This record gives sequence, structure tokens and C-alpha cells, in this order.
Amino acid sequence: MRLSRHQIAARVAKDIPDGAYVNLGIGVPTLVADYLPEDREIILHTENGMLGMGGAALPGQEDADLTNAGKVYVTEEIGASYFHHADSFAMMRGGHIDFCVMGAYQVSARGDLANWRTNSTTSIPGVGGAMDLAAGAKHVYVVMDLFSKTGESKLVQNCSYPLTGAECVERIYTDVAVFDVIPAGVRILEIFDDLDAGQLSTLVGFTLIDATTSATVRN
Amino acid sequence: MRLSRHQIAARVAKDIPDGAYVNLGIGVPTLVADYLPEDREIILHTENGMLGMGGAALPGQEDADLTNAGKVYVTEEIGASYFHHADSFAMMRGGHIDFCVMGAYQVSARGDLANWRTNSTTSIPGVGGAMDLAAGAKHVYVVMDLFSKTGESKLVQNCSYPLTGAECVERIYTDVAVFDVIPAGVRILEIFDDLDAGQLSTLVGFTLIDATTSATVRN
Amino acid sequence: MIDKEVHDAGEAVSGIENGATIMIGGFGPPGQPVALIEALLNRGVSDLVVINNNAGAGGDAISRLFGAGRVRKVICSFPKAIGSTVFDELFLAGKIELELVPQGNLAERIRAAGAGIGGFFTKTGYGTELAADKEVRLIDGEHYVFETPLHADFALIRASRADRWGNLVYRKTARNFGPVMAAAAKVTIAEVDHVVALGELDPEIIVTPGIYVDRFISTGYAPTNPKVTS
Amino acid sequence: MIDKEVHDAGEAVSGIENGATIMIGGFGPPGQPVALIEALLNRGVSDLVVINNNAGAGGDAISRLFGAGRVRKVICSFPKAIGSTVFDELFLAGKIELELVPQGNLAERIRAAGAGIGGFFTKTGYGTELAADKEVRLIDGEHYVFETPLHADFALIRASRADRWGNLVYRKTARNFGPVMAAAAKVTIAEVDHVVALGELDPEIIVTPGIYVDRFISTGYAPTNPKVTS
Repeated sequence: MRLSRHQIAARVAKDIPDGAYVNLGIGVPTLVADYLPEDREIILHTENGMLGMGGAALPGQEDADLTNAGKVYVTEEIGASYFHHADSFAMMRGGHIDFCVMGAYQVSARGDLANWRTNSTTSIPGVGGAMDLAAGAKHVYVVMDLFSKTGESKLVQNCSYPLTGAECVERIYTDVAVFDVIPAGVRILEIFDDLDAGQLSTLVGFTLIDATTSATVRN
Repeated sequence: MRLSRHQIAARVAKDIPDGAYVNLGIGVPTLVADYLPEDREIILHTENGMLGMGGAALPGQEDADLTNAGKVYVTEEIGASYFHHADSFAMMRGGHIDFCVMGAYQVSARGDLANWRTNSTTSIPGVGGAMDLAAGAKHVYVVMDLFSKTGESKLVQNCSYPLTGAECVERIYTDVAVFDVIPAGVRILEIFDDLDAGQLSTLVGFTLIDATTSATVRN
Repeated sequence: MIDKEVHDAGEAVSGIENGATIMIGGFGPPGQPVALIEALLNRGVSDLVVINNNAGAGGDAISRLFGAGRVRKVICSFPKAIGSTVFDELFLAGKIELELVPQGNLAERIRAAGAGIGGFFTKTGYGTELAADKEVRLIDGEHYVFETPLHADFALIRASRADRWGNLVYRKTARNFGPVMAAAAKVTIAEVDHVVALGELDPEIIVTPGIYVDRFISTGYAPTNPKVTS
Repeated sequence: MIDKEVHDAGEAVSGIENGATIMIGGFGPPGQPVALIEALLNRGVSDLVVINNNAGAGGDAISRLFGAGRVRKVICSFPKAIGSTVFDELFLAGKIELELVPQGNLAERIRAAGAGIGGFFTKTGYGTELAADKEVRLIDGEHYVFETPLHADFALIRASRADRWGNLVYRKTARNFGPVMAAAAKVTIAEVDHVVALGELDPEIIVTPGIYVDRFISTGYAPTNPKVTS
């Protein structure tokens, strides 16, 4: 069984430890906030100048001066702080954010990340803070469907899309499996779908290292 | 008649316009604050993180957390603001301080400034913020006695002491005269002592440009 | 006496001429100086270079500058916006130049301009097409790219409150680019909700000291609900 | 749950070993974390590199570190102090290394370390002996010197109030180097006058967000008159 977007988000959330400072990207990464364990105090950073970001604002209670990086109206947690953009990105670029979770078009076997543009010549390029997170976060986690709508693996030997950052991704959470990028290659930590490591390697198109154990919970 | 330290400070103060942001160095420059015209609003910067610095604190009313760059307890003016050291020096280095007034060991005919160490091998060198002000203030003004205790001119063709900054000084206020450093050389704006430009040139050791006028007030 | 408040937005943007490079604050709507941008539009100047993180975002005041053909070049990190086509059409037709800059490089380059930094090395963008042809350097075993300061003739920013010295405080995430842009432009013009008496702003909480503000207008208007501002 | 407060200064400085590079906050006494420095002295570690603007200033806690022979090298802008001879004697006897750095370069190099900057060009110091042998570059007709980031193993800083997340606010000119040092060290240890409940510090006025603070002690002590602190 492949995981839904919400299930992937929940799976990521399990791995964020108490006390972590975390930046969640737009899309599925944002959903991770909904699944963070209640017994952990995890502090969310938003690139537009805030630590201690809370959930989305309720309808009618939005504050025009308080949005997240996706321009969605959000709330502030007790203990929050605000700062300007250069300070916010110094925090990201200086290696102070423990985890960032971003979506991706492609991740390579070396951990190269491609998530800011495709090769389309008619799309408007936009990069935002993705390259800063790729270069600066202590742990770069990616969430994505393992296969594109046309069935191609988004985990690839070499990215065909323009890079956001080279050799920066540490872990990849997908609907099919969780992977770690290690010096020896890409290691499978968990498989959710009814596949073994060999079958998964075949689908992805290159040999993956099997580190799944019987102890692995298959959601 | 040569000016006293207080008279030099008063002479500098006359040239600071309303609305100016000013950094005053340690020593005679600090005295300038006492002579700023009452009808002008002039905002003092202190390198240790404050705009709107007031005068010295009265005895018994010192605040342990509020000093100037010379570690003297000072007060805050209405409208003051505090900031950290990198922000304070960004203000100095980014060209935002209109005037800085510093003492000097020597100033050269090209406006080179030497005020952080002599050639003594037994003194402990200390530079503080002098090089940042020399490089960053819009107008670098120097106050000094024109002659050393041993009678040598401190306005020189070439500094023999190590430089604080090259070609940075714009105006020099001394007990004997006020000078401007211009591309053509050093120009005398006012003479306080009973000397003419030729005599002053002889004492200084190189030819000065005479720009004194009959309208010049001789204090 | 220092009093940096001016009467209206038209007076505030006086002096901005054709060809000017203009920083505009805001990350999307929060921090965007709408009244000043409208005044700039009314002023009719063109051939502008605009530096703004989200230049092009849908239907707002900045995109009207584009629509009116006033902007020659945009320097930003994210011009895409749902529901906006003005920028896209101009860009795809080759009628507007785009310098795409990673957001952190944008913020740091603006900060560098205000701080007197001639350029700096950053890891951001190394190995990507946004760093193509840029100087690179290996420092302590890591690759860095050389980035230059971004200066501007004018900065138009929005804050919450000001005093007559131009000291500014902001609200929440509307702070964003305002403080660094204020320091990076030759002339900084602010739009604030309210002016308060000198001394009413606690010296410990002032974010932008008045030294960085040349003049400001007060709109008397405090958005707390987005429906009010849209 | 996050609670960064530790019980005493000894526990706060645990983990600091011989040979560590330590940033110490303060511009003279304001901002100097006296209790932490005393604890460091009691800890007995040596061969330290100390980064502090006024290292050597007369008779204070830092100079006692020098006097006890614990410091191998000092990086500072102004080691001279009226009434102090400890540093002078060690320096003139060749028993302590001094890296003299213009104060703005010191602050900016510390800021660069915290911000992930690999190095930057500054006008400060160009043409002086403090820039001798450094890389220079002509940028837009002006001369700049290349300066590198200053990292540290530990930062010891002093603030006014903290909450359990380690969010900090400072008082007046005691703010000085604290905020940039907190970001530049691997481990940042703060000494504050008071701890307050989470949420008691207005999010708009927090100067050092807790992300930069690893642990802190509260002295319960608020100096407002210098006689109290000396």
C-alpha cells in the first residue's frame, strides 16, 4: 500500500525530535506540522521572519501582517519571535535550522536536489528560499511521490532538471519507501508498498542498499 | 591666540548642521557635545550600540548597562535606539554616519590619518573603531593640537606613524587654525593665532593654500 | 528640529525619476507599501529597476507598475504567483528583464549594500545555474559563490509606527525586507500606519533607527484582518 | 519540553576543555558575563583562545583569566586599559598572542560566522598594517580588504531576561556583542538577570531568538548602578 500525502507527512513527523528547529516547505511539507507528536516541543521557522509559527489562522481571525512562506495566514505560538529577512536567512544559511523538509522534482543518488524549476521554456522561474535551505539546513529532508504521473522515478542517478543544491539531501520520504543518502549510495530504510528491495531497485532504475529490518513498521 | 581644548570643541560644534548623525571620539571630540547649538537637533551615535546618546550620567545616577565608547556612563535622549555591535558598525561602515570627529597623532597633506598607535615598541596596540570610522563616515573631521609637545607639526606631508586610514580626513580643527584637505593640497580656512598663511606654512613645513577671508571670525 | 513626516504619498515619492533603481519592501502583501507604490504609479516614471522579493505577485500594486510598462528590470527571488499573468506575459514576450536571485542572497546582498560590504562568499547556489559564471572559491573544504551588494536609489518600505526622527517598528512578518532595504538605498521612504510622539517608542524595541529613514507618510490605517487590505 | 536553564554557572560551562576558542560578550563591563567567566576560571582549563572586544581591561574577570595563565591567544580590537597591567606584561613578555582586529571587522567577522558567510570584502583597514598581507580587491573604484569569518567553540554572553526557550532580551548598551556571538559559536551559554515565563517576552522585541542559545543561568540580579557591579 502506498502512503497518502497525509501519511507521508505523518511519517516525517515521527522523525522530528523534541526541541528541534524546523523549516517546512510549501505543499506536503506544510502538512507535517499537523502530525508533530503532542509530547514534543518543536519550533517552526518561517523564512519570512519568524520562529514559533503556529497553525493556519481560523477564518475571520487572520492577521494581515502574519503569513507563512506560502503567503497563508498563520498564527503565533507562545514563545515566538520575529526578525527581519537578512536575520531570517542568516539563521538558515548559518546552519542553525536543524531540519528542513522540502518537496522535490528529483533527487539524485548523491543527494542532489532539483525542486525549483523544470526544463520548461514557457514557465516562469522562481527559486525563493530553496537554495538557502539546501545549502544551510543541518538536515535536508525531501518528501515526494516516488514516481511522476507518467511513472518515471523521481529518485534518479543524475538529475535532469536544474539543481537547487548539490549533495545536500539526507533523507527522502516517499509514498513507496523512505531512503537515506549515504556515501555508499541510497539506502532503503522502510518500504510501505508490497515490494522487496530488489523490485524497488528495478523500479527506481539503479541498485539500492537494503537496510529495512523486520522491526520496520509498515504503516 | 591659540584655542583651548574647549574652544576647539566649540569651533567644531558650530559646523555640525541640524539633523546630523554624529560620532564623537574619545577625548576632545567628546567635548564637542557640550557646545552643540541648542536650536539644532543633532543625534549622537556611540559605537557600542546606540543612537541618541545623551550627556554623562550624574553621579549616583549611572546605569551599569549604559556607557559610551570610552566606557563613561552616559544617558539616553528621548528618541534614542539601541542595536547590537554588528548593526552599529554596519551603520558606521555603510556610510550612514554624517560626521565623525576623532583625535589624531598625525594627518598628512593627502588626508591620511594616523591615530591608533605610535612607533613605540613597548606600547600595547589598540585600534577600536577608528579604522571603521575613517573608512565609513561621510565626513571625517579631526581635532588635534597643531604641534606636538616637542614642537613638531602634526599636520605632515607624509605620516610617520602607522595609518588608521588613507586619504580619509576632510577637515582638521586645531588650536592654531582650521584646515580643509582638498585635491590641490591643504587649505587654511581660519587662523586663530597671530600668524599669516605664509608663517603658518613655514611652521607646518609645507605650502598651505590660503582661503582665509576677512569675514573669518577670529575667536 | 527633525521631522521626517511628509504630507502625502505624492510628496513622499517626489525625486524619483525615470531609470531609478527602487527597492520595494514586502514578502507578498505584508510589508508592501501600497500607498507609496500607487503614488509611484501616478508619478508616471518609467524604465525602472525594481528589487522586491515577490515582484509580479497577482494583481497587487507592484504588478500594476508592470502592467503600465514602467519597469525595465526586476530583481527578485520568486516572480511566480497564482492568479497573476501580468509579469508572465511581459517576461515571456521579452519585455521585462529578470534577475532571479535566491532569497537569502537577495536579503544578504541588500544587507551588504547597507553595511559597506563590497561582496561576500556564500554557499547558496553553488553548483546551480543561478551561480553560473560567478566566481567560486573553496573555503575550508566547502564551495562558495561570490555575490555582490545590491544598492538602490530609493527604498519604499512599510512599517507599523514611526516617530518624527523616523524610528520605525514593524508588525509580525511584515518586518521582512524593510530594515535591510532602508539601509541599502540612497533615499528611504516609509509608509506607516501611525506616527507617535518622540519617546513613545521604547529605545530597546526600535527595529529601524531613524538614521536609515529620509521621510515617511502616515496612513492612519492599521490592517489586522486581510479582508481590509485586499 | 524545552528548558534551557541550568542550575549553576559550573554546570553551564561544563564541556569547555583545554584549547577551546571562546567568545566572551561585553564592551567593557556592560554585557560581560561575569559569573560564567568566574566559573570558567574555576574550571581550570587553559590554552584558551579568547575573542572579546576589550580583552585585558583592568582587573575584571577576563583579566583574571590572563593572570592565571589560561589564555594562549586573544582576538580583540582594544586590549589597552587604564589601570590594567596584566595583559600588558604578558604581551610584552611574549607570553600571550594578540590578533588585533578593527572593531567593525571583529563584529562583522563574528556575524559572518553565524550567517554562513565564507568571507567578505570591507574598506576598513585598507592601506594599514592591520591589512598587511591580506587579499585586496578594487570594487567600483574603491579598495577593499578580504576578511574571514570568526567561529568559536563556545560563546559566553550576558543578557537581561530569558524564557525557557532561551529567547533573550538585553538592556541598553549591554546588548553589544551578545547577539552576534550567540550565532557564531557551536555552543552558546548565556547569563541573564532574570528568567521569565514563556510568552512574557513580546515576540516583537526578542533580540536573540532561542535557536542561538544552548543553555543559560539566571543570576537573579539586575545591575542598574555601576557601584553594584564593580
